[in-house]
Amino acid sequence: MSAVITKVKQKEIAQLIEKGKRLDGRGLTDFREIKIEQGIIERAEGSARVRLGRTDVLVGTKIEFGEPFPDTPTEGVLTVTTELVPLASPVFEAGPPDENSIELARIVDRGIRESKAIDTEKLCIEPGKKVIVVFVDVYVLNHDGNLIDASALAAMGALLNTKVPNYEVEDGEVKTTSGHTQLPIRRNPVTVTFAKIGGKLIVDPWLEEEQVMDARLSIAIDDDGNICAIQKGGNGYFEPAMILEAAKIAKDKAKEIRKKLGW
Amino acid sequence: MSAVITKVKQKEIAQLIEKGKRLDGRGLTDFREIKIEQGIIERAEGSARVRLGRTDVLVGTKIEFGEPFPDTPTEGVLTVTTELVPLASPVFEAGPPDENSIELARIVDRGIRESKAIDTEKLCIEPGKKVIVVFVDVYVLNHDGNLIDASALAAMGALLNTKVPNYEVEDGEVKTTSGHTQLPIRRNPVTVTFAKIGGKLIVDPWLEEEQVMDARLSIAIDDDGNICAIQKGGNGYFEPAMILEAAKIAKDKAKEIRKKLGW
Amino acid sequence: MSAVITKVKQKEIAQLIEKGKRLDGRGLTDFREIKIEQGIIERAEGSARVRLGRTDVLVGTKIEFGEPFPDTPTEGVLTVTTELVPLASPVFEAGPPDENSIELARIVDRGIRESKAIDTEKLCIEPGKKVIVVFVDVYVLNHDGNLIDASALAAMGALLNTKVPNYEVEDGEVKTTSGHTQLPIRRNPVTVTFAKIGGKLIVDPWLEEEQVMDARLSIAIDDDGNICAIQKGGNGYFEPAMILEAAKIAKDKAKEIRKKLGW
Amino acid sequence: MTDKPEKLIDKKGLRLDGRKPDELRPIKIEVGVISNADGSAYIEQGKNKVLAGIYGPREVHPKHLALPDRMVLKCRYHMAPFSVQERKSPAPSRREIELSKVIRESLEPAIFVEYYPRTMVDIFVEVLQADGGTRCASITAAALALADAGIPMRDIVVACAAGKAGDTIVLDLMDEEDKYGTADVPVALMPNLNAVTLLQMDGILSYDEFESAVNLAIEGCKKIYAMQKEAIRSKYASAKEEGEE
Amino acid sequence: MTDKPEKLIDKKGLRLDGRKPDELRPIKIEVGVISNADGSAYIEQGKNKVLAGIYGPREVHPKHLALPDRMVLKCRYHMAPFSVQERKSPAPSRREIELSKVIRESLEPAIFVEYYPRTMVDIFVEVLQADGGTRCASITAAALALADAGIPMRDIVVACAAGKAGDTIVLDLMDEEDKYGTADVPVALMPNLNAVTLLQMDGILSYDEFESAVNLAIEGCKKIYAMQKEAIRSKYASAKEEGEE
Amino acid sequence: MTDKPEKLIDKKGLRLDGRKPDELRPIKIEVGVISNADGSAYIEQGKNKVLAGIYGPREVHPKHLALPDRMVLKCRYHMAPFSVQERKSPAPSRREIELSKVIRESLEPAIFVEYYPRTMVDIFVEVLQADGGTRCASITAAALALADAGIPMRDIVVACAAGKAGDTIVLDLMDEEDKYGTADVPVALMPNLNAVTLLQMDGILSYDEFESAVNLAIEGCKKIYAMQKEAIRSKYASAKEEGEE
Repeated sequence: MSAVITKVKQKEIAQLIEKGKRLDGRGLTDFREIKIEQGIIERAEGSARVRLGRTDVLVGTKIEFGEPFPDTPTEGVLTVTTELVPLASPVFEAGPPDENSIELARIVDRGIRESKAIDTEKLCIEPGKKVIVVFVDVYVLNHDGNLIDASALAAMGALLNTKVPNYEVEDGEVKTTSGHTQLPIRRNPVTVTFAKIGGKLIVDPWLEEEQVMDARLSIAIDDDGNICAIQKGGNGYFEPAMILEAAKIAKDKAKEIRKKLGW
Repeated sequence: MSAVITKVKQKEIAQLIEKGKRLDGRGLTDFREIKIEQGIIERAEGSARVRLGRTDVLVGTKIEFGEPFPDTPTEGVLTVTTELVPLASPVFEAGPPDENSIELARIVDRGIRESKAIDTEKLCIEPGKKVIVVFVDVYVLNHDGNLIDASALAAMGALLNTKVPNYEVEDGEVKTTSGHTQLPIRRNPVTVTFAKIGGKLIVDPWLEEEQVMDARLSIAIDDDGNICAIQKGGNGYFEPAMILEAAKIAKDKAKEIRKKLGW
Repeated sequence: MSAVITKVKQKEIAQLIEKGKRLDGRGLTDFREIKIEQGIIERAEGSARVRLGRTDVLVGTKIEFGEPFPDTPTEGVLTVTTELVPLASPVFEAGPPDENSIELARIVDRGIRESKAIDTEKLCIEPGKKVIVVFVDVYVLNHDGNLIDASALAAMGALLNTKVPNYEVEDGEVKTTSGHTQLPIRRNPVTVTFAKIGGKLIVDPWLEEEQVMDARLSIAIDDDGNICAIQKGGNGYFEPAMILEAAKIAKDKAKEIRKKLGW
Repeated sequence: MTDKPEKLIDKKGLRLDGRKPDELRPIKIEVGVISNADGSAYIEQGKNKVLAGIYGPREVHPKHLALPDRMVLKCRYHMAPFSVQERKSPAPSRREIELSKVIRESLEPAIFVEYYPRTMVDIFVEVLQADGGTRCASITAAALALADAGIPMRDIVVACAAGKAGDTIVLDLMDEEDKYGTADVPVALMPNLNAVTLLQMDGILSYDEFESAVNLAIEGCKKIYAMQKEAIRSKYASAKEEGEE
Repeated sequence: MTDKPEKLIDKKGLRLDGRKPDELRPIKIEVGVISNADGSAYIEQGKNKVLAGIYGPREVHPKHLALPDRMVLKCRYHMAPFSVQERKSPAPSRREIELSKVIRESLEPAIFVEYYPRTMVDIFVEVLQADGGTRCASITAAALALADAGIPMRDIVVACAAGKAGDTIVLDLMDEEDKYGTADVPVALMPNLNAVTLLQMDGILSYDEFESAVNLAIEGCKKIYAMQKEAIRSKYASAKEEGEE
Repeated sequence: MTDKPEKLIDKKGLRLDGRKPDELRPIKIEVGVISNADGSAYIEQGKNKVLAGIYGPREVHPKHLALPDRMVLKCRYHMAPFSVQERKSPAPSRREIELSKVIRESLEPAIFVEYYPRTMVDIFVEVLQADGGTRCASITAAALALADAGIPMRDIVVACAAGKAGDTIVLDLMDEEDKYGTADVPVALMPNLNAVTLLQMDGILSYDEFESAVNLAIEGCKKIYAMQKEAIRSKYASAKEEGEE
């Protein structure tokens, strides 16, 4: 995109925001409409598709048996990957994950991990040897801005309907048996992302807003309203007061979303 | 190659074929001269070099002990790789295998696998734990067209003289002992490749014919004259009647080759 | 760098050398000042930093427990890697090691291995199953010529202060216990690198000399004055007599360095 | 993992999922489902769920691959890690690389590639769930996505497999028939031109069985072709309605 | 591996290494340490040993990435294999790729990128030894290296973490506090502009705790900022002395 | 795997394969064996079977690597997976990368690289079977392939190793002598110019032993050089005959 057009658009968007308005008619702290469908991929142990406006993210979970990390021998393993497949946007390219894809995966991972959303102690089969491994694969189908919040929601949505197959241990090897139990989920963190445009904070930026924003701030909030993960992004900065303001708004928005979803 | 030259050449080759002739004097369904040498790489467990005109392919096999695939716990493992080394053609490049190399490997693999050429059940050492792994490495030394048929022949030629070292199992580990047995081969599939040029089918296209062909069709035929694998390639199409015609010719040509080689 | 400038510089440097002089004032067989600091990375099992003039190389060693190579079941494993990180020179690029980096690692490795510097038999825990693995990671911090000699010295410097943690074997698994012993070192090889410029040999070429040299010769000498590894590099050649002359000088220089360092 | 079933065809001649030998699985097709793409389509065929998207005609990247007399066609067939029983690594497998090639070569004969020289068209296929026959479902969806993108074509390519389960020639093999059946013959067709653009075969068939399988697959293609046409019509209709509102 | 300590804060309110909650680890800074680089700096903070070097402004490579109105800023954060307890593979990990990005984005707000259009500046950070808080030490060193290279900047960026160990909000977490503490909040600051250019958080904090941690981290940044200024001054001074000799 | 032999030299002073210390293995050389290549040669030396091919002078790819005053020389030494006892992965190993470099640097001194500026010559070496001394066999074959391609050269490079097996200095080490011997000294030579273009050493040798080994290797090179000349002559002769027919 030409840098000149971006500056014109940036000015236009910033002027609107100055008046408390946005191009798509939302208020500054409004999310786009959130739609969530769960359990739609039968082959996956859990799945959820979240649409945040036109942003469209599918998450599938898979369960495997594997080894724990040496420093947490009694805990199951969580692995989050994201794929920004070229189907989803003209700016995504096939190939190994780039820094944006890796950052997205690590933000989603951090929200789940730091809030202790999964009761990983219950995923231990044999301390130091065998544990349950939970793969959370984030698959972006259409990118129209704020992949972070959509992906974090879809990941939790998928974990909430993830089934762990029953198993038995025989000669040190784990074999699945019939039936399953629900993956033990303790917390439902919700991530709220802000963009700073023209000195103002807005919530849930869509693609055009992301293209002109100065900086980005994502805050994950747990069920008790505590902050459990933060990531600043982008080439701009935040004044300390604005950070504290964002933290307060995030708490409210997370509560609102959790209520809406019945989490 | 310039697209203009290709079109001129395409026309010339097609006009000849229209008259039932080919640039190198062959009839439409004639193979080039086939030469096969077996057992020429002493370090390999099996080997064969096939020359199809100036096309030159060397295949070596190696035997290892390894784990079976989870869904076939009582069967040995077959692994086919091809290397289109840059020595063999100005259009081959060093590096990881490209789509042409991978397709070639998978066609050769399919002919062997689907015809059940190897008695893989006899390659099981301990069900679910230890089996014999057969590596078939296809090494193209000079590319003058129809790598598929040359590679498939060389692969079977190498398998036919592959020796499996004797072994004993001790404490769950397999150790080779002195002596060896022959790799158990049940079937000798032969692959016949067609090119469609100017609406006509020809057999065993050489390089210039491949450069101008509309589409390619490879058909593997087993010892009983059954079809055991097919692959269409190229950016053109076949009328259904032409496919059936090719299947009939393939049956005859495979019989002819099998006879010539004493398979 | 422009080829023209190089030729002018080459002539200038060669004319000086013809008179027995060098741009930085050294005699033809003088090393630059050698500074060595050992044990400076506490997290590493051993470490040393060598400065050869402005060339600056840091080596850290790590100890792991692993499997021996099949053909040396009773010996520990030595693994040398080099990283030419882009911090160290405008001509180094991030990414997998290139041919220069790999050659450097293999020359350092060869000097240690062929002189039998490490008593690898003492690193065997259980023959064929468990041995001590010594990682020698060569990290170039500033490249001002003759990385080979600086890296070889730093590697030996790091090995000489490498500590092997005490361990016990339980159920086939090796666990570290408190305390440690010194890595068993038997020999202190020293590598001496020559450049051929204008038909003359010089010792320890710095960057500008390397840029204009015809060819390079590196000779590792053990404690008894025997030759234990050689590598010729560069696009030029050596007359046989010059090779023998270099071997004699290398013996003297290695003795000198070993004395200076108290090895 | 699903265990090997005792029989693929029961006494009544019906298949594991109750289908007759020449019966297709339930199919659902939608066109225009990815707002960012220039064209897109979604297909469910049995439990297969496949999304196809088109970007282009656009600038060739990298530039030196541009062709003076035609467009460059690229295709990437890719499976989501959660689309299959055992989690699939996101890195492209050898199978995915081969299928990307044969899918591209099954679509290219339909495209007037000479209409847009020096451009590139990207076909992206994402298998969200796999249930046997993903390559055919991918071709069917990708051809619709190309139509949705307005790429000029001779015909809409459509694909369907036939094969042999037990002793019976069957249409549109599901996962278990694919795994435990005797042969699988995926076919892609331009129905109006009677032109086969994809043909593969795994397994063992006599000449006569092969002939039957090809003919059955072609019949299947023609049935799905009607659904493709309907999907395009219904997208147009709804677009028109929206326009009239 | 270090075992989990019983308590991170003792009865006297002191930390494992004897520090008070709002006390920094010992810090040593040197500027101009790599002769090949256009700018460089070295920092020791506790047992962290970090080297940062700058190359540029130089030609953009590959050329097509050049921007007409600004410089391209690149950053590579990399750990030596021997910098941590378990040997680290030299290939860049996902963590290193993320940190390269956030470090770059913490420095970019300070740089007048528009002064050198069509050029590239490379920031190379090498962690020689890691002890908790390497990203902050990296930012502090890289900002000095940028200054040493003469890259025009609005301010010197400085970074420091605060967090929660046991029930206490503490400054500049060391390895054990990072691993076994309740939360870690790394912050980068342009002190003269009161602008936060890096903010991350791991762990769980109430709003009030978060506010305290951010404020404490900012205090820490300001103390280190003074040391940065001193390090530049002393390099200038010694350069001047050398010049006068 | 071959077990370690008890002695490398027997009481009569003969080697495992019956050779005298200064005796070469049987050598067979053919020139012009790959029809696609611009030049090619095949060598068997003991059980070594090595194929070398030349492409060029041709356009430099990628273009920006072209040099205004000389040709670019590239070399790829590669082993077939089945060339050694344990199957070798097709990906280039560190050893192969090093050998590609030293082989290139052993051939480059012979080539008038300034005759073809802005071009590239590719040397491809494929080891079909390895038996100790593949780098020397590769150089010998590649030099012939260069000659066959008509690349202008000062001399034909030839290579041979000497070394120490037991207490004896021996010529042209085979696999077991390479593995279990005391030292290996591969040497490449331009015989007419008395110029050593490759020199490596593994093992331990006194200065005097080293001198003997180098001299013996040079003698070996000269013998093989005669065979190279003969191979070229016989190719020319047969080409001439064909022309006369």
